[in-house]
Amino acid sequence: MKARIHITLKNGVLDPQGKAIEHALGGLGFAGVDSVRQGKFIEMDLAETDPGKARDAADAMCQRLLANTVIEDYRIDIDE
Amino acid sequence: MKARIHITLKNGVLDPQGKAIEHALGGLGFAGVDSVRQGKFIEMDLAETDPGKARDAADAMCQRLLANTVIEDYRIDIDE
Amino acid sequence: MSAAVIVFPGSNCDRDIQVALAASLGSAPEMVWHGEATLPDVDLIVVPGGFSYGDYLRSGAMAAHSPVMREVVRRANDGVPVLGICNGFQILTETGLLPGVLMRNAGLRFVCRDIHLRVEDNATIFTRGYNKHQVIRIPIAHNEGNYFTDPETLARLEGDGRVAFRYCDPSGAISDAANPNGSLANIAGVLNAAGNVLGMMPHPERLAEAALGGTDGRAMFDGLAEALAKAGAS
Amino acid sequence: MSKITPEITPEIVAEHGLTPKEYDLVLSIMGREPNMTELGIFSVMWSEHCSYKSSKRWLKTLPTTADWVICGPGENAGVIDIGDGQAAIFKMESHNHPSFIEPYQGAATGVGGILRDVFTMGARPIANMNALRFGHPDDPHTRHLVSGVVAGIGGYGNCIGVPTVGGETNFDPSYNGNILVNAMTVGIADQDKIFYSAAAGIGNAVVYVGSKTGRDGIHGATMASAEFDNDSQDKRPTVQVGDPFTEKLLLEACLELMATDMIVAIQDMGAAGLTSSSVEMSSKGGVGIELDIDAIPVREDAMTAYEIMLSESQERMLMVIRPDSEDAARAIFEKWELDFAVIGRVTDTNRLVLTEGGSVVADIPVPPLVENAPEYDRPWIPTPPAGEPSPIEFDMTLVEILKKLMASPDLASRRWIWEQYDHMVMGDTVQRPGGDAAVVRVHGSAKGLAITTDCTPRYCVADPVQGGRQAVAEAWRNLTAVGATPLAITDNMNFGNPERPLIMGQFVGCIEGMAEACLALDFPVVSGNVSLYNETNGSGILPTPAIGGVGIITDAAKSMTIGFKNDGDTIILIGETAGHTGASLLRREIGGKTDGAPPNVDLGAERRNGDFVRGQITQGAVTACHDVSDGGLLVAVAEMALAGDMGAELSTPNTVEWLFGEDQGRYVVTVTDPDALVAAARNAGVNTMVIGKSGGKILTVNGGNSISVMELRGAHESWLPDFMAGK
Ligand SMILES: Nc1ncnc2c1ncn2[C@@H]1O[C@H](COP(=O)(O)OP(=O)(O)O)[C@@H](O)[C@H]1O
Ligand SMILES: [Mg+2]
Repeated sequence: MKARIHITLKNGVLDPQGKAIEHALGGLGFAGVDSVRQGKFIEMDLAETDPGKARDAADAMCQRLLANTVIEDYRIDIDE
Repeated sequence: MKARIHITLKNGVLDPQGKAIEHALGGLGFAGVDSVRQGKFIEMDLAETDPGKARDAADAMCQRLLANTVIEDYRIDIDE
Repeated sequence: MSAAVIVFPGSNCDRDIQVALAASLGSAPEMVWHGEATLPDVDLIVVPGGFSYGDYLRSGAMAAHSPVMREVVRRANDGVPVLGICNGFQILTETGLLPGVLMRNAGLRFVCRDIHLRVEDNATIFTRGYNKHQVIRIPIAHNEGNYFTDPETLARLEGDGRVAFRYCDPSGAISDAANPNGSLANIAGVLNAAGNVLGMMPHPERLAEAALGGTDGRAMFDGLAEALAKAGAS
Repeated sequence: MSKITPEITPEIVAEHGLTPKEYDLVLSIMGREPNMTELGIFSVMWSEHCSYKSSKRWLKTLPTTADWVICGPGENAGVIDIGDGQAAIFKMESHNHPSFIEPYQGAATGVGGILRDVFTMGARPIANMNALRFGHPDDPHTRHLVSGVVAGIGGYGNCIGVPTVGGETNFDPSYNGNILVNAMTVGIADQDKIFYSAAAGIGNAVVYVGSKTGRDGIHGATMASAEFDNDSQDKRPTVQVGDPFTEKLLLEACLELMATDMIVAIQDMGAAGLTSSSVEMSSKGGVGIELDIDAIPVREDAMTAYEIMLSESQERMLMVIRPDSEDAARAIFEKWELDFAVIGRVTDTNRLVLTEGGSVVADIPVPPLVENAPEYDRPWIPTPPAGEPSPIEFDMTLVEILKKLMASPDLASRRWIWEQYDHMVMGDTVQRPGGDAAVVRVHGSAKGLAITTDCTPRYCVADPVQGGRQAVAEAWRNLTAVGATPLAITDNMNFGNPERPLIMGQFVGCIEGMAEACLALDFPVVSGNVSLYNETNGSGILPTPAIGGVGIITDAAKSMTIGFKNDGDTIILIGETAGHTGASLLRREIGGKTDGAPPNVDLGAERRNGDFVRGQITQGAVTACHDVSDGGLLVAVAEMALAGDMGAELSTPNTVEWLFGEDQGRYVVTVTDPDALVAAARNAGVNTMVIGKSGGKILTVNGGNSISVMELRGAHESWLPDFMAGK
């Protein structure tokens, strides 16, 4: 099955890339753009066939490697 | 309204980061992990209130700035 | 007196720090491959700069899980001095030995240039070669050196005097203009609570020889050598 | 592309960039109709990029030998003797078209490619350089291209940990649709540990190492040989993505293996990947190679032999290893976590044979594939001589002119660029970017290599012969100015469509001028690269023969720098000044025109003046030195003032021509004992003129005109960052 993981900066953590994008969009003439935040999106195939176990595995991966929980939140979607 | 944009590498384009993550997960003892791909996830608030127009604006942003369409695909979700 | 330099796939300042340490310690440190599960019995461990695992995913994240890092953490907790430079600092934060994270530079570009640092505390084994509030010139070379931590941690770091270096202007003034990467409170280096682990973004090993344009980095290694010699003798 | 399509139509032949005549040659070599895979192999091997079919004839006229040349053009990179049993190995290569399409990845993979050319020969890379040409700053694409290219070069070089120590950057509208990204790498090896690409030993294993093969950049080599049109931005050919981390592993693994005696031959997979590497190894060795397509590590499903042979996936190498060394070699690559696969054998057939599923899917005789490659003597016409330069009009003071020039795109500080490059990693950078040449110490010794890249395209277009001469002479001068002895060059010949006689004439002229200068200055060409068809919609780039020069200095710590050092040092101009303003920056930036012939390069004077200056530096008689080039004398002095953060008081003939003319073969030095230097110069037949003294914080020209170093710095430093910030 497929795991789709979104890793985003926690609220309150400054996002220099998001800021830069917002600024650049303004420069390109896009008006009314606000609160741009950039995160990561990781997809993977898991051999696991049980959705619950797949989620647990993905969660462990996020905790141990994929996210830095000091500054990042993550969300996992399991797709059968 | 909110725009959520996923930017992913086109099929067939080398993803060194995905490859390295896959390798590292293997090293951490996570078995059965395959085809890891890393992309970007961008969220923003748009002042626009018409969903169609919001999507068009986001699409233009992707074309002009956010995505590198030579190697990346993107997907836009508009959230009211 | 002996030292070990940890080498990860993608480390690239390992030889530089080896040369600089050898000049001050009198003998070349041992290079230890990241896959080793054990460490030689050394007086100092250095986690060098570079791009371990290409800095892919997040700088330092993958290296922090290398087998040898478990041992580095154990030794650090036993009081062995550990110095992390640049990518080494990033790795030490990822292992949890040091608080905070190094985020993307506020300018979103890699920056390689000499900057000035104010030595905030010279009562550590790493900084005893300097005077308190001495201004030193040392290069930086990084893309992710933007130090960040939550307000409570910052307050604790400040309260306990664990900020080792701050970016400053040539006169020692701490200002936004002198901050090359957006670091919180201009922090360039922090210590652990026990004071035996230092992480810093600037590269003292790059200006430790007159032929390379400066020697302000040398004092750190000379000071370390002295401290370790004393510790060994006692 | 499907599996082997039996039918080769004229359209398919044309799509592969082969003319009907060239295809007839294929038929006669094969003695039958080729299949798709074979056609693909001919197509890339006979592309301009791989076969040098338009340029070969002229490249042969370049001087390539000297006592210190160990290996000239023909291998992956040139090799020169730098004493103590060591060699410097270097080359420059273009990644122009890919960088225009995808600036970050194009430039990054350009760096990766040139690094491999150097370490495949056994050298540890110690320095990178980059010669960049962008379109007009006002062109809407320019900012994006500068930003991506610079980030890409830094992204790759910084990660792999080789310092990027210098380069050059020009802006000109002729590059609007065709930017130039030329990357150079210099490495060091022991002379008895240099590796070549000639396969040998019938039965020896052919080994593939590095990254897996994907469908990247298929047809990259033919793309690099075709003109752009407006569609190309939409065609979006498969772009290669660089993986510097893997390259770092590949570098370390290769060097570790090279320390043993297991390698017979090694060749990186660059343009045209597995095809050109296997053909080259077999052709050089006079042997055949048989490859098993099924054994090649691939990253994608269902790749055909055609795709695998033409893929330009990065970070791969092909080797022939000694019998019985397979296990030990494999262990090294496994330690570095890289693919290692025995994919074939060396044979005695002189044929490249590919098998898949047990049957032969391609079988080509290598000698005719290589030796009978088309070679053209393209018609050419010389560039008509430029007339007398017209008068330039302006209403500005000398200092206003200086300030404007210092802030002009071609002269403004490149700090914004080089600060994105790690120029110090490896701990041996003695002179960082910003001087005349970078100086990098040979690790563990006192000696250093001086490295520079140079070319003045506006001279080359006005007079290709003079421009070719000047590019070589300026490289030689820059090395001299840091006190180094120039040894050899690599070149990157960037031109428009060679099928146009005027363009071909530019190429021929530049080569002629380069050859003269190389000969006169004992500065042979040891490697290089040609990039043609740099045209969009029929308008070509300025002829740009970028020169990468390497020199040696016995004590790197004593290399000379450009900054003023002491209050009261005497400033002396060395060389003759006539006030030549044809094709000068003054003319372009202040006069708004580009007419006139470029300055003459008197190679005798060049040599005499340079040898004199180097001698004085070596004797310790000089406190600062800078050559005079773009912008002329006053610009040179201003650059010395900025570098030293010290002003000067000048007293010279007070004409614009004198102060901003670009006469060649000149240097500005500062000394504490002017009489000694002037006397020594007289003995050497070298012209000198005392023009002032350094000191203070203000630059004053002939009494009246003055500007503070701070104000100059503001003008000089702000242009590029402001431009990049969209200001
Ligand atoms: N302009 C040139 N001047 C001198 N030698 C050249 C020039 N262009 C190419 N060469 C030489 O021709 C050989 C083939 O070059 P190239 O195909 O670019 O090498 P690679 O296959 O390593 O990419 C090299 O040895 C190179 O040094
Ligand atoms: Mg090559």
